[in-house]
Amino acid sequence: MRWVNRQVRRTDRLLLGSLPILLLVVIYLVMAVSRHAANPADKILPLPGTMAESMYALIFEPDKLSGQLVFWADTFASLQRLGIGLGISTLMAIMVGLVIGVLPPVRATLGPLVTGIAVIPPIALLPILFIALGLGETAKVALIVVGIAPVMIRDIAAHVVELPREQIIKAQTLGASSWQVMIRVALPQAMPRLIHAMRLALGPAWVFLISAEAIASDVGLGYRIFLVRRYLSMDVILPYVAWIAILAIIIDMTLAYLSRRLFPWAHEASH
Amino acid sequence: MRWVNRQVRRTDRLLLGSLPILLLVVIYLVMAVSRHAANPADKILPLPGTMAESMYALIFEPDKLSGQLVFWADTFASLQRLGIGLGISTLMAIMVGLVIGVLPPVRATLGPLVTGIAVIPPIALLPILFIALGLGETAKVALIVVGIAPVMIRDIAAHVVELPREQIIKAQTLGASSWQVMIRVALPQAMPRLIHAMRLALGPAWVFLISAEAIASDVGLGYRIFLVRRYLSMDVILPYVAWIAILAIIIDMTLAYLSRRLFPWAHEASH
Amino acid sequence: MSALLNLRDVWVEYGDRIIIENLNLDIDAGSFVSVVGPSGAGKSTFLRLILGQEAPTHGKILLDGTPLIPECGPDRGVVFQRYSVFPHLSVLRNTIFGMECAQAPISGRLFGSARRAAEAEAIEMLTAVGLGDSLHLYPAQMSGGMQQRLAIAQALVKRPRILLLDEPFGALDPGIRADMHALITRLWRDYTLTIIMVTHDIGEAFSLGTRVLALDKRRHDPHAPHRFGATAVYDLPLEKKISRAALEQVSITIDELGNN
Amino acid sequence: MSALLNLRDVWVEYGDRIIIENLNLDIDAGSFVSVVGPSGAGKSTFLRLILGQEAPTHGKILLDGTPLIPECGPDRGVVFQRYSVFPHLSVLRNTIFGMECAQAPISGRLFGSARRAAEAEAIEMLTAVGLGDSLHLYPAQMSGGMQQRLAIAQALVKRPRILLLDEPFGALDPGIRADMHALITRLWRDYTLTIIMVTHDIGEAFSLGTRVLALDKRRHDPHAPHRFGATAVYDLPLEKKISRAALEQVSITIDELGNN
Amino acid sequence: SKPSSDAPEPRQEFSIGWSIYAGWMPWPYAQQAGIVKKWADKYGIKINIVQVNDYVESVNQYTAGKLDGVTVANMDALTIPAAGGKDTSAIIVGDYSNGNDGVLLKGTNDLKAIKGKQVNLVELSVSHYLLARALNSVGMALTDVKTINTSDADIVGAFASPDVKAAVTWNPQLSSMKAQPGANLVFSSADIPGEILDLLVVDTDTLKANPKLGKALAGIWYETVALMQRQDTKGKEARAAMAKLAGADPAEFDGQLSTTHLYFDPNAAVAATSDPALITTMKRVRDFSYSKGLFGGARSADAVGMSFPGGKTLGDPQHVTLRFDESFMKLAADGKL
Ligand SMILES: Nc1ncnc2c1ncn2[C@@H]1O[C@H](COP(=O)(O)OP(=O)(O)OP(=O)(O)O)[C@@H](O)[C@H]1O
Ligand SMILES: Nc1ncnc2c1ncn2[C@@H]1O[C@H](COP(=O)(O)OP(=O)(O)OP(=O)(O)O)[C@@H](O)[C@H]1O
Ligand SMILES: [Mg+2]
Ligand SMILES: [Mg+2]
Repeated sequence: MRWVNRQVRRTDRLLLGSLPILLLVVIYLVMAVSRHAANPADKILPLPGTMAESMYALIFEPDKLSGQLVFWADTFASLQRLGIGLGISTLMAIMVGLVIGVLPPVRATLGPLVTGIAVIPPIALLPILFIALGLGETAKVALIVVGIAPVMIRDIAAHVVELPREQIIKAQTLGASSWQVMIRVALPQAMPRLIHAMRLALGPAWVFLISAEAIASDVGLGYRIFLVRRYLSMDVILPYVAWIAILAIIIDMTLAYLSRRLFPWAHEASH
Repeated sequence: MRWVNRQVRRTDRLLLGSLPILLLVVIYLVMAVSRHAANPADKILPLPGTMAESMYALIFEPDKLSGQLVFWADTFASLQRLGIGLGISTLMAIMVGLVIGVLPPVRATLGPLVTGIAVIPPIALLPILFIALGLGETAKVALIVVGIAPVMIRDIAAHVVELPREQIIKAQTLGASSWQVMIRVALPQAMPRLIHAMRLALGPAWVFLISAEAIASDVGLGYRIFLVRRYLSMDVILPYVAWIAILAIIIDMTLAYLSRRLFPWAHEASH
Repeated sequence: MSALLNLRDVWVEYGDRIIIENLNLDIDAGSFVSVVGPSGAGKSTFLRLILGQEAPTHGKILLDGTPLIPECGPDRGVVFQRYSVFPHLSVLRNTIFGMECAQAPISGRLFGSARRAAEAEAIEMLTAVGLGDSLHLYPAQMSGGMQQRLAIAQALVKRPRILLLDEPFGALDPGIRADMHALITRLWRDYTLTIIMVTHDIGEAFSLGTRVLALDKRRHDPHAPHRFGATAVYDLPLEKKISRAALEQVSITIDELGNN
Repeated sequence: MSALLNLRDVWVEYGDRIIIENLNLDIDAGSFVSVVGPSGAGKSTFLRLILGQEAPTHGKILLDGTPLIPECGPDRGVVFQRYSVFPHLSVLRNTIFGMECAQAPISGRLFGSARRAAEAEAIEMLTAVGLGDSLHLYPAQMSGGMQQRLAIAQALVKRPRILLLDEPFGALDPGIRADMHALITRLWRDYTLTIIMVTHDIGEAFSLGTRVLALDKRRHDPHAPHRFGATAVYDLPLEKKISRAALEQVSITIDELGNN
Repeated sequence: SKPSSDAPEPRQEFSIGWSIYAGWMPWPYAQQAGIVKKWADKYGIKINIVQVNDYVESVNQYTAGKLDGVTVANMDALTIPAAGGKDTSAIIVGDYSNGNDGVLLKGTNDLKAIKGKQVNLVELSVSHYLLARALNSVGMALTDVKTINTSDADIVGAFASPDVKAAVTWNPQLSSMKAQPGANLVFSSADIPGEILDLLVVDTDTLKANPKLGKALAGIWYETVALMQRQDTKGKEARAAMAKLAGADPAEFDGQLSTTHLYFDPNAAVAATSDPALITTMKRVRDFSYSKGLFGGARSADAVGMSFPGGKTLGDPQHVTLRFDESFMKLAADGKL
C-alpha cells in the first residue's frame, strides 16, 4: 500500500508519536550520565534524581517567606497572564481580522498598520511600553498581545479574503448587508481558522510571556527560569520547560478538540 | 454601495494606508514635545532632531577603531542572520511540513514532536542552546530556526492535510506514487502558503534575532539596541526599530509580489 | 412595454481574451429567458454581468432604465453553476438565511416564533425540492444533486424579482428534474418573477422559456481564437405551447444558425 | 466468462445513515455499465467503492478474484462529479501529468523529446475534447464545462483498465456532448476498457451502455428515511442496437420497475 | 570536557569571555590595540577575547566549558562555576566597586524609606547582596522589602516607569538612572569598599596545564591598565576607545571609572588578595548566597570550598573549587613576565 494511503490506528499513533520523544529522553540521559562521570557536580545536564529533588521542594514545600507552593504559584500566575493575553489577542484577531478581511476600505486603511506592527519586534520598544503601561500585569499581558495579535489578525484577514467570492455574492443576493456578511458568512467560517491561529500563536505567546516575566516579575514560570539561570540551575529549568511544554500541548489538544466539536462542518471529509 | 463591495483604487489605497501611520507619528511628536517642555533632558521620547543627529553619526561616520560604518555593519550582520535563519526554516517547513502533511505514518511519528518543539519557548532554552552551539553565528541562526520553523512546519502540514482528498485520489489514479503526489501535487500547492507562512514568521524571526543578538554578539541591529538601552538612548533605539520595520515591510512586500508572480493560479479569482 | 433590463453594446474582456462582444439585449419584466450555447461561450459570464458581480469592460447595463451598479442585492437571486451553498450551515439554516437577513438586520438571526415561521416556510420549500428528509445535514454530507437542490431552494424561498439560474438542474435525475420544472414554473407564474436560466438541455430551454437566447462567437479565427467574443447569435421569442415537433427541428438546426 | 469485479453483500453506512444496502453485482471485463438513479441514492458512493477511495462497511469487493485493497491506482481512472483537475497546472500540464508520473518516477517531470511526445499525445486528446485552443489556461480561468472536459481528457489519455465516470457530460452542451459520446465509444472499443458511468440522461445511459444499472432504495420508511439504503433495483443487460423506440418505453417505465 | 583527574594537554588557543562593565573594558581595548596579540605571541599562544552581550550568559558559557576564562564578580564566581563543581582560579583581582553599584530611591534620599517598598533589581546578583548589606546598615532585613526581579538590560527603562520607586543596579545603568529626575542614590558599594570584586577567572585545570596563559593574561592586563591610567593623550585615547566599546561617551565612562577602584598597581592587587579581609568578605558573600539557596541542594554553606593565598581555606577543603591565586599578579608586580 502506498504511504499516502497508510492510515495509522489510534493506538499505533500514540506509540509512534512517543517514539522520537523517548529517543530524545534517552539521548539526554546518556549525555547527562557521561557528564556526571566526568564532573559529579555538573550543573548543565542534571540527572533525573537531582531534578526530582529540586522539583519536589518547589512543588510540595511551601516557600519560607511567602508560604506559597512556589511551583503552583508560578504556574497559576503564568497561565493567568497567558490566558488573558491569548484571549485579548483572539478577540482582536477575530474582530479586526474580520473587518479587514471583509471590507476593502478598512483593509486599505488598517492593513499597512497591522503589517507594520506585526513586524516590529516589541521587545525593542520595551521602555515605551513601560512608560505607557507601567511594569505590572498590564505590561506583561500587553507584550503578549502586541507580540501575537498582529500575526493572528493578518492570518484571519487573509483567510477571510480567500473565502470564495461566490459566497459573498450569494449572501448579498439573499439580502445580507455588509454587517450580515461579516457575522453570518465570514465570522463562522473564520472560527476554525481562528482556533488554528490560536494553536500556532501558542508558541510565540509563551515566548513573549517568558520574556515579559524575565523583564520584571516576582512570580511566574518565566521568572523562575530566568532567576535560576543566574546560577545555571538546569535541574529547575529543564523540568519547568518540560512543564511548559506539557501545559502547551494540553492547551493545543483542547483547542483541536474544541474545533472538531464546535465546527464539524470544517472537518468533515467533503466528497 | 455596500462596504463589502467598495474596492479602493491604488492611489487611494496608499493614501488610506498611510493615514493611521501618520496619525501615530503626530501623536508621538505631540507627546515628545510635551515631555521635553517638562524636562528638556528627557531621553525616553527624543525629538526628531536628536534622533537625526545620533543616526547621522552611525550612518555616515566610520567607527574609529574598526573603520566600519556602524549602522550598515549592523544592518548587514542582522540581515545575514535573518536570511540564513529564515531560509533554513523555510526549507525545513517545506520539506518536513510536506512529508508530515502527505504521509500519515510520518505525521503520526513526527507530529507530536513538532508540536512539542513548537510550543516550547526557545527563550527558556537559551542556556542550553548557547552551550550546545557556542557563541558564534550558529547559535543565533539556530535560535531563529528553533523559534519559527516548528510553527511554519505545522502551518504547511495543516495546509497539505486540507488539500481536497479528490486531488490526491485523482493523482493516484493517474499513476502517481507517494513521492510524486508529494512533489507534483502537494508541493506546488503548498508554495503560496509557504510564502504566506514566511510573511507571518517574519515578525517572530526578528524577535528571535534580536533576542539572540542581545545575549551574545558584537554587531547587529539587536546588539546595538541592547547596548544603548543601558543608557536609555531612545534616540538610537527608535530609528533602529523604525529601520527594522522598514526592512521587514520591504521583505514582506517582496514576498507578496513574488507569490503573485510565481503562483498566479493561486491568486486568480476563481468563478 | 419598457424592458426591465437593457444591455447596450456590452463587451467583456479578460486580459486580451475577448469573451463577450457587442451584446445588445432588452429583457422584459416577467419573461423567462433560456440561455443556451457551447461550453465556454460566456453564458456564466453573462449571468455575472446581470447579477452585478462583474462590470462590463465597455458598454452599459440598465436596470429599470437606470445604470446597474456593479453590486448584487436581494432583488436578483442566483443559483451558481458550482454549488454555492454555505458549508458551515445545515440545510435548514442555509435556507432560512435569506429570511434571517431580511428580518433581523442586527443579529442576523431569528428566534422564537419568527424563527419557527421562517423554518416552516423553508421546510415547505425544501420538501418541494425533495430535501424534506435532510434538514440537518451539512453540505459536505450531501450528494452533488442534493447540494444543487439546496441552492435552488435557498434562492427560491426569497422570491427575487430577477432570478439567475446557471445550469440549475444539470445534476438531477429525470424524475426530480420534472418536479423542479413544475416548481419553478409555478413560482415564476405566481410571483411574476423574471428568470434567466442557462441550460444545456434544449428541450428544457424551450419547454420552460418564453424566449431562447443562444450565445456564441459570430466568427472563429483558428489562429487567434481568443480575439473574438460571443454575442447573441440567435434570439427566439416563443409563443407558449409551440408544438413539440417544431422544437425538435429548431434544436437540430441550432448549430447552423449559430454560425451564420 | 469470469467477472472482472465482484461485489458481495456490500453495505455502506455513514454514522447511522445506511447509504448502500446489500449490493451484489458482477461486472464483466469490457462492459460499459451505465448507472442511473435518483439524486442522493448513492451512485457516487458506489463509484468511490470501486475506485478504492472508500472501503465498504460490510461485505467485500473482488477485483480479478482478489479482494480489492482500499487504494486507487493507475488501473482505475476517474472523472469526479466535481471538477477534479489540478488548480496549479495549466490545461496541457494537467493532461500530461499522468504520463509524467509513469515515465519519470523520480522527478515526476518530462523533458526534451519525451516531453514533446507526451505533449503531442495530450494535445491530440485535448483537441478531441475541444480544448485545443486553451492549452495554457489555468482551471480558474475556464468555464465549468471546460474544466469537465479537461478532467475527461486527463483520465482518458491514460487509458485505464477501468474508467469510472461520474456525470461526465452533465455540464456540456448537446453539440460537444455528442462529440464526447463518439470519443468515449471509440476509446472504449479500441482499448477494450471497462467503463462505469453515472448519468442522469437516460438516453445517454442506454445509447452508450451495454448494461444499465439503477440504484435506488427498495423500501421507503417516511419516519426513518435514512434507515434504508440503496441497492441495484434494476439491472438490464443490453444487446447493442436495441431500437430507439424500445428504449423510450423502458425509460418511461423505469420508476415502476424501481419500486417492484 | 575531560575528567579533571587527568590533566589536560597543553593547548595553543584560548578564549576569554567578557561583558560590558567599566572595570572590564581594558580587555576588548587590549584586543583592539594589539596588546593581547603582543603578549600571546610572547608566550607562543593565541588568545581570543570574546564579547558576550549578556553577563550571565558569559558566566554560563564559561561554566559549560565553552570559554577558558571569563570576567566575573566574586559572588557570581562562587555561585555559578564554583558551586557547579568547576574548579576555578581567580588570577586577576582587577578592581572593587567603589560606587559602581548603588541603591536608588525616587523622591527621598533616606534609605529607611525603603521599608515595605517594591525594589527592582537583578535578583541573586551582587545587587541583591548590596541591598542586603544596605538594609543591614539601617537595621532592616531583606524581608522588609519586596524584590522584583528585573533584567539588567531593561532596568533603565523600567526605572523610568512611574510604577518603580526603588531599584538596585550597577553601572552603566546606575548612572543613567541616577540622572533621571527625582532619583537619589541612598547607598552604594562605596559604603562597603572591597566587598564587590571584579575578577578574571580561568579554569584551574587549563591554567595548571598552561601556566603561560596566566602569565600572558597578567601581562596584558597590567600593560593596559597602566596605559589607561595615563593622563596624556594616549591615556585619553585609550579611555575614549573603551568608552566607545561600552557604548558610552568619554565623560560618562570617566564617571564610571571614578567609582571603580582599579588596582593599577599589581602590588596593590596582591596585597588586597592576600588580605585576611578578603576571607571575611567571601564568608559574608557565601553565607548570603547559601541563605538564598544558590548552592543548590547543598546541606551547609561549607559545601563549596575556597582557597586563599597562603594556603588558607574556607569551607570544605576537600572540595575547593574557587581559588584566589595571586601568583600571576605577583609575577607582574615583580616584573617577571
Ligand atoms: N460524509 C457523509 N456523511 C453523511 N452522509 C453522507 C456523507 N457523504 C454522503 N452522504 C450521503 O450519502 C448519500 C449518497 O450520496 P452520493 O453522493 O453517493 O449520491 P449520488 O447518488 O451520487 O447523488 P447525485 O446524483 O445527487 O450526485 C446522500 O444521501 C448523502 O447525504
Ligand atoms: N479569470 C479569467 N481569465 C481568463 N479567462 C477567463 C476567466 N474566467 C473565464 N474566462 C473565460 O471566459 C470564457 C467564458 O466562460 P464562462 O464561464 O462564461 O463560459 P460558459 O458559457 O458558462 O461555459 P460552460 O457552459 O462550460 O459553463 C471561457 O472561455 C473562459 O476560459
Ligand atoms: Mg458556465
Ligand atoms: Mg453523485
